[in-house]
Amino acid sequence: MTAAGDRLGPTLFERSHAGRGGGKVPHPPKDALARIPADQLRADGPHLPEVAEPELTRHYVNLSQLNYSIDTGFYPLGSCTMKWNPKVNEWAARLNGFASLHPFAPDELAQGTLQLLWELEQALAEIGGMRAVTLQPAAGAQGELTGILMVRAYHRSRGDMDRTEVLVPDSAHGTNPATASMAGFKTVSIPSAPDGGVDIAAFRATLGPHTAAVMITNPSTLGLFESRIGELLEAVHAVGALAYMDGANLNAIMGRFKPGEAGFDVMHINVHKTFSTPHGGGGPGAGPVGVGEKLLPFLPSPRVLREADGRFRLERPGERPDSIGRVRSFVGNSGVLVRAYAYIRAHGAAGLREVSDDAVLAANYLKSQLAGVLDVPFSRHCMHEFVASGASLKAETGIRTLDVAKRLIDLGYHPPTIYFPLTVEEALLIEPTETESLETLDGFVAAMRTIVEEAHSDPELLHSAPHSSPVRRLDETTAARQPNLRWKGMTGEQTPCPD
Amino acid sequence: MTAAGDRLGPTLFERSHAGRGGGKVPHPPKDALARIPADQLRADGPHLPEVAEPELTRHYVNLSQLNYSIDTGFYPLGSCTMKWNPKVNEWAARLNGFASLHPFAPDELAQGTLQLLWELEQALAEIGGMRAVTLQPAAGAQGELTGILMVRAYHRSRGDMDRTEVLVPDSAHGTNPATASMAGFKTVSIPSAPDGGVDIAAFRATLGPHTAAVMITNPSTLGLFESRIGELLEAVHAVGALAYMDGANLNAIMGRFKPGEAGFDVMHINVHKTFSTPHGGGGPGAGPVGVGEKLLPFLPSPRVLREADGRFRLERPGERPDSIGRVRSFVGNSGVLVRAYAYIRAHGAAGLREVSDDAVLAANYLKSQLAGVLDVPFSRHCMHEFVASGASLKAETGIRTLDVAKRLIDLGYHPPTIYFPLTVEEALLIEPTETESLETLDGFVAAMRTIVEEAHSDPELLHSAPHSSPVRRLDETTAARQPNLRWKGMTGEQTPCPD
Amino acid sequence: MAYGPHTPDDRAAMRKAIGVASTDELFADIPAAMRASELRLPPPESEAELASRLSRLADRNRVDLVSFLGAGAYRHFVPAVVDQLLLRGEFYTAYTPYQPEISQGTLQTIYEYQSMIGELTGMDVVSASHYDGATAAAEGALMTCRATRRERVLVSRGVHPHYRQTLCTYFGGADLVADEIPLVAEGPASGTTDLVALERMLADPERPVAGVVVANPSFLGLLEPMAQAGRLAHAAGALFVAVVEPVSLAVIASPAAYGADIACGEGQPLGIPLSYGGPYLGILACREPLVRQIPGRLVGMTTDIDGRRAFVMTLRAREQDIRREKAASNICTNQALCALAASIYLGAIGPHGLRDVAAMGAARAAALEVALAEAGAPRLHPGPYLNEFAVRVPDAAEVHRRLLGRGVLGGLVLATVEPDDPSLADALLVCATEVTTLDEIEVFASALRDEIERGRQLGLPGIAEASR
Amino acid sequence: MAYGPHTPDDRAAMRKAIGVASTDELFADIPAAMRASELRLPPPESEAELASRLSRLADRNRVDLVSFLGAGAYRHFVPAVVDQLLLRGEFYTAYTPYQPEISQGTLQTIYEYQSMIGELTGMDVVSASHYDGATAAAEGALMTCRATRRERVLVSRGVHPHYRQTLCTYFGGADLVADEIPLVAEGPASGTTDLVALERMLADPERPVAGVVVANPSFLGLLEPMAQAGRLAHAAGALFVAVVEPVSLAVIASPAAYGADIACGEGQPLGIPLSYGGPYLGILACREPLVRQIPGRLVGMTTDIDGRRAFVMTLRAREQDIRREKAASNICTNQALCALAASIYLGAIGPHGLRDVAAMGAARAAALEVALAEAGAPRLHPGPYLNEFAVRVPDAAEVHRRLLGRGVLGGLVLATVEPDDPSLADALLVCATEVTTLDEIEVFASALRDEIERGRQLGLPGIAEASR
Ligand SMILES: Cc1ncc(COP(=O)(O)O)c(C=O)c1O
Ligand SMILES: Cc1ncc(COP(=O)(O)O)c(C=O)c1O
Repeated sequence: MTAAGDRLGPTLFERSHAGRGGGKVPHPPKDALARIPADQLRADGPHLPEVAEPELTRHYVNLSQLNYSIDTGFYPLGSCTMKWNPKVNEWAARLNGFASLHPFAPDELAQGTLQLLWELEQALAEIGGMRAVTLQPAAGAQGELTGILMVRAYHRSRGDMDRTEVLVPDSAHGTNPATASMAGFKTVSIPSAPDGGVDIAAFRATLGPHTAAVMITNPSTLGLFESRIGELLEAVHAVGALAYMDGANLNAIMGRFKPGEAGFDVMHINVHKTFSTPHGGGGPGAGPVGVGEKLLPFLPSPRVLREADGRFRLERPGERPDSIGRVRSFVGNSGVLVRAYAYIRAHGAAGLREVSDDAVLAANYLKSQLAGVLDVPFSRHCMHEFVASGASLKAETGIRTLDVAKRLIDLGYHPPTIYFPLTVEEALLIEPTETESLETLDGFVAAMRTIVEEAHSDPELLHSAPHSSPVRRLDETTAARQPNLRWKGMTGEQTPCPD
Repeated sequence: MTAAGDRLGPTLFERSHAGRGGGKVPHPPKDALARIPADQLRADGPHLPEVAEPELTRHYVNLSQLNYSIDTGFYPLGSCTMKWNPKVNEWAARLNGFASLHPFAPDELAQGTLQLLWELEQALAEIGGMRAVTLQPAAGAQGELTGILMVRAYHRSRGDMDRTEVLVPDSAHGTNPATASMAGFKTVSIPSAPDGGVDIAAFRATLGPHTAAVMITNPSTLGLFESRIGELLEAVHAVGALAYMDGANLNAIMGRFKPGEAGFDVMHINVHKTFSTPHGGGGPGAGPVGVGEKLLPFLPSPRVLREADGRFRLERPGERPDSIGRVRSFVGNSGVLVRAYAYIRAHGAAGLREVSDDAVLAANYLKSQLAGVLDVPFSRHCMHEFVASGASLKAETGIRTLDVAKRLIDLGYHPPTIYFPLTVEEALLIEPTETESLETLDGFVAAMRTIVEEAHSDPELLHSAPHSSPVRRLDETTAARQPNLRWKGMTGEQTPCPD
Repeated sequence: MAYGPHTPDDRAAMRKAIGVASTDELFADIPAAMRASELRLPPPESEAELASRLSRLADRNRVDLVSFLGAGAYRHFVPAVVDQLLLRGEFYTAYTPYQPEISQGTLQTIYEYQSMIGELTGMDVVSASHYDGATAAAEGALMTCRATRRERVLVSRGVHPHYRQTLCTYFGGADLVADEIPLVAEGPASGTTDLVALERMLADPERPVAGVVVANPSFLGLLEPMAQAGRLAHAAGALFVAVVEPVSLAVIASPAAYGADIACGEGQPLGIPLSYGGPYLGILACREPLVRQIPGRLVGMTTDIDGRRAFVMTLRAREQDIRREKAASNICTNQALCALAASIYLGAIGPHGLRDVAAMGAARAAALEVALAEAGAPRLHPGPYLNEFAVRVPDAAEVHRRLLGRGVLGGLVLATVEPDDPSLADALLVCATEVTTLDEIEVFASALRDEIERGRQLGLPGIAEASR
Repeated sequence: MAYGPHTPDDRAAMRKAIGVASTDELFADIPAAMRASELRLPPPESEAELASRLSRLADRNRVDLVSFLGAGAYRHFVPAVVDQLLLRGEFYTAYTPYQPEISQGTLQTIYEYQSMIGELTGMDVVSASHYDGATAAAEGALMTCRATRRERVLVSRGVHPHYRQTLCTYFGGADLVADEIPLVAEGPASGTTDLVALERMLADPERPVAGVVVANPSFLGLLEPMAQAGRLAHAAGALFVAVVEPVSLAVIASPAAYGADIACGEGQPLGIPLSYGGPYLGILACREPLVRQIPGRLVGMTTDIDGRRAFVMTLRAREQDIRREKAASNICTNQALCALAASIYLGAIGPHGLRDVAAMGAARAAALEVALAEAGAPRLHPGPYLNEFAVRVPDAAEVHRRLLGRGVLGGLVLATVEPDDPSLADALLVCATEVTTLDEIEVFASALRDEIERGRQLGLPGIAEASR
């Protein structure tokens, strides 16, 4: 089907045919539900697809081939750190001892995972220069919420009830302001200086007794290290506020900069960025949060503890009364954390530092090669990613960044992040990561050159790109105006199970 | 790379770059080889590709997507039984207890696998109506060799030294005559009757005191059950020859016909056909051989034995002196046999009978639907496959079966087996198997109809097909005249491929 | 580096092109005073060494006990096809499908996931996934506040304690109120949500209620009076949020059937491994009028410029990357791969298979009830249940601990998660599913009988109390 | 049916279209007297039941012992990427690539396999795979007869006994002769192929020799005088066949270097699991002039009509489907997926990694030699070895059996496979690879010391003899 011919297929619902499938589990006795009151029972359905295993498999195998992925090509999606996802990690997370462990297993049955989680906490604390780490948050955004809720608890614990504002640079990721809102704060946006850093004067002017925290992404979403970070942190602490670091860009600075050492009070880490756990088409990840001394009492519960005798256990409910409580069920996305642990052990200190060095080297290399091709608004060395802009190209040819991105698809590349950060016109945020070869980077530059030439010579080709993908540009307006969000009704008739 | 853009890529050798890769195993001490005489050591190389894991993975993931496979579509390759390969079987064969068991493990450590093999032998003997089964042969062809070598040993054991001929119908698979030669026999070809069966008169005329065995494929490679089988077997045995059954087509007759019961003395079974073990792009499979009473003493060694106390063991060397010996190392393709066992247990007797019934039903259905579209030389009911012919089409339009096959590729189907069996002009041997849905079969018929229409309306489209596959028709002549059978030298320079 | 391609030559070439003599120069922006202290971590390991370390750690976990533990995470048989398809790199190494032209695989599978959960719950709109059942419940409760512009929800104490705690954390942050609806203390309805209390709580005119949250089955395994609770909520202008367990929905009335506005729950039972608590799958679904309140991604069907059917993320104006501080939630990364696992599981097992799973669990649980009662551990509540229930066991914690030594994981000691509820002081929450065998039930029951007997002979305090 | 899609309605529709009232009618060609008796097999099982049965069977195998067993099949670390790529359905559910336009994945990987094995062996032509080392050796020997039109090969007794036995079976069938070259009995070369005997055997003018087959390392682990053996063979107009172990070729001289015409061997060590003997990988390779003699599939590089590079099966006129009784062999299905495993393994581990694997095995084996000698089990032969060697152990079979009880699989009792060779009567063949740890060596050595000591005290017959 896919090696040739049309590559799109019907939905699983359209493939359904009443009576197909089955054979997976034994049949229960007929009266299994007789003891349950009739009004509690389901009257009809559910009308789920009925397909046999061959058709099911083909459905998903063929669908998978419609995806672009790290496993098939270069995916320089800025801010997302689409690095290699090592195969041994997938193997590890599936080990029966890890995968079949119940989250309520008594501690004595869970020593392997508890040890792994504890060691991972130590390693992340060391990398971040933090006092302690919680692995509970399920993703970066939840890490942010956890961190900001701790900030809130900290101020309240000191009777400091008037801190209602969280300061966020205008280049920040959308989760930062959204988090501040969820934690009951007002977001105050702080502008960027022309060099891409925070505008210090504006920043100082905004800071005050109402400031609960500042959320800083460092390196920033422009891929720049905040060189005035010392000044910033001093000013924050001077007004009694706390400094939150969005560590989504940690991949640039391992072994080079430890946020906790530098003075950050709290940070989150995206293991699905820096520590190679797969993005899964949108998730799952995990968003561990590191804290300094001040926030230690407020960490969510339960923590993983090591006893004097070397055994590990989970905190019991209520054991640490100042905790902000739970942010989710159980201890965290353990299956994801196994992968992060494996990644850290595979690298060690020298390896992680090399990861960051190579990520930064690759980004600067790509930037240097693209400098003559597109606008590169910030000329100083970037960290693991950099912003390019199609502003001049648009002015000259009418070709927008969107068109460039779509044309890249035809040339075999996943486009970079586009139109983010919001502070740069026609932005492309490009993050090559450390796991892409020089040949791959050069191939990407050549493709960009080709596209810029095409923008002059054959703009229509770009307006209508992509041409070679399984589908072409989509009608997003209709999708939003008349949303069709689920299939209703099956194509076949429903009849009882055949086997 | 693959969701869009060019889909071909460089070889792994071209992707190689000195110094890449590594990190898989620890380094040995420097002097590890010091004790080995210098003249025994390798001077240089091997010059194997050096690639990092990301590039390696992309290489194979992208290559895989160039393949057509059962997991992606309908693969009606006659004589090959391209049925569904159940996923649980892949899981089972990888269970550590099976996968990590050393073939020289003492019997007491291998009870699980020995029990499985023993039970599988019983099940195959029951299905084939045979007295005993050896699982040793690695494939169908090796099963044939094993069987014919037993025939040879049988005659010799009786002092019957003059039986130098093996009779093989002209429609037989190529392995039959090739096997006869390898076992030191002369192949005598017997012609087919107009109804597709063996020409009895010609057959009787060929039989004689020089006949060691007759190799019969039943159902034949024409997909027809040999209705005169009783007569044939009687005649064979009357001259003191043995009857070999090529059981590659067993998928048609499970629960309907047991070759051993009917009088066959020996048969092989292709587990990679009837019992769903994957074809693997050419292998591995396994070719168990069943024998009746007469050949029991000659079975290859070692056999799997069950002791009185219920424990299992392997025969020791020399324990059964009449054995033809080994046909390979160790006991067989155990990892493949786990899958066959799983398949048989999943189905039970009723399920296997249903498999055959459904395979035959699907083939007859497809035949009935194609009857008006192509020539269908044999009108009687077929078994699990049937022969169609493009003879009329060729006469009318000049379109050959090859063109039809290539055009099917464009329409999303794997072509049937073509130009086999050799006895039918412009043959297509079509085997849908029991695991393809009615919709799939109907889709295939519609595609065939389309092609036949195109043969009249737009023959050039067919001559030049396929058009949508990753590559188009190949220059096979140059491939054979100036064979390039391996890459020599590494490049590291070539970067035709962007990923 | 373990996985990277760069050789020293490659690095030199890049430095040259950039025009720096050393990589250190690229980090010049880091103020000298702030450069990191040495990174102290264990040395790197080759894959062979790492694999053996990880195997040893995994082996330190004990997953070989006969287990009756559920309590929000359930053992089920997962067909082999599920994991083999999940291992396809094209799925698991893709990002959020921002470029729909080369993400139709992910997009169509999400649309199908939404459709399947839509079938199970009867809801119109299903988010592309949340972190887990607890956060999905919290987000569901927050939706009711946004939709009604009220600031208080009522949460049944029958909701999983982790969900209640998570909801409290989220509500505390947002300066909203979550009050607990008590459970009936005695009689035939004991252990289920107290409808009288609910009605009273809803009646307070000073503190209007945005939503009522009830779980079915409840944390204690009981089937709840969902229809009545929903009617009470609606009568007070509140929305009704049902916390559901998806496998049960094959046989138990759907949220739509009893009038829920929002359905949420934990999707782990749909083919996702236990993995010590995650990654799991937060199910969140709602009726059509609430579509603009639902947080998380939504995928819709549309066409491309050639008119071919295609799928795309839609109604994005609810999301943080578009709306920033005004977004419905801060959620960004979700649990998409777990949603894919659930879809494949549902596709593999089919509707009849799912019913078999649910009904077999119910049948095994009934056998378990009988066996445990005979062993001296009767049910704690009389009402109907599906496949999980609480039993009274004298000195439960000690007995539970001793059972471990006999190879039995005898469910959950309820006091460890609900330490403040005296009614649950000597109780175990036990569960059976389709993978529970009659042999295992026998092993559990006979070990339990021995241990209860042993405790009685020792005259342990718990036992003394129970025998009063 | 377990996996099929057909419902009763589907079947009825098909019957109707065909025009039969029942499926039985389709089987009318089976003579009534020959219809099968009832099929007696265990009842069908759902996947859940089947999976638990298979798990139990797998668990009955004991793979947890500390193992020093090699003897033709070797434990190695296999990077995770190998199996994950092998699980791609597009590879393992495809057939032989008869339609090259939609089989470029399989074809290119085979070409690359041929190229990699070409690098390791130094040979020009590599078949796309044979069943295993034994059949590859037999086919290699048969090639020499076809190429030279002679009917006799000489096979060193240092070749794996299973290979020798298989070769005999094949040669017996083809009415060809295979004679055994003895091993040197004493002195520094003891255990290696007896070159004097070889020279003598080659000299018989009545019985010209087609090929000489020698293994390096030999079955006993010894490095053989390959160059000399090859020269002797060539001097007599015979071809020289080297049986090789592919991992060793990372560090040991290649067949091309010592002048072999044909190289064959077992590819299992290249990333293929032990799986109780198969599926493995028969390596068969030759120099260019023999290309038309080599059996099995060959893939070549070519172009398509658009000039794009592509791969295709070639020189098919050697094969059974074209040449039938005149084919080079009857081989059809081969071990393609195992060849793919080997390619991915080699790609993952790389040339340096492969050298590390071989050298680490050598280092561990040296440590093992010392430890076993100290424990009372000295080497049987003095010559150089790579990572496998024989040791003399009094009452080897009994000691070996007792070691199992102590969790040690102490290699192979040589007498079980070579019962007729008195020089191997009290000997174990032991092996170390890169996965053998120093701890494991210590465990083996100390257990062995105890058992030898124990035997000595009991004065067992074997011991008495040895201490004479
Ligand atoms: C800078 C930054 N902060 C926060 C986040 C949120 O992390 P997550 O998606 O894991 O919730 C992201 C992820 O895209 C990010 O790039
Ligand atoms: C009729 C028939 N006989 C024998 C064989 C040979 O089996 P194998 O390929 O397993 O050697 C085949 C396989 O193609 C076949 O179709």
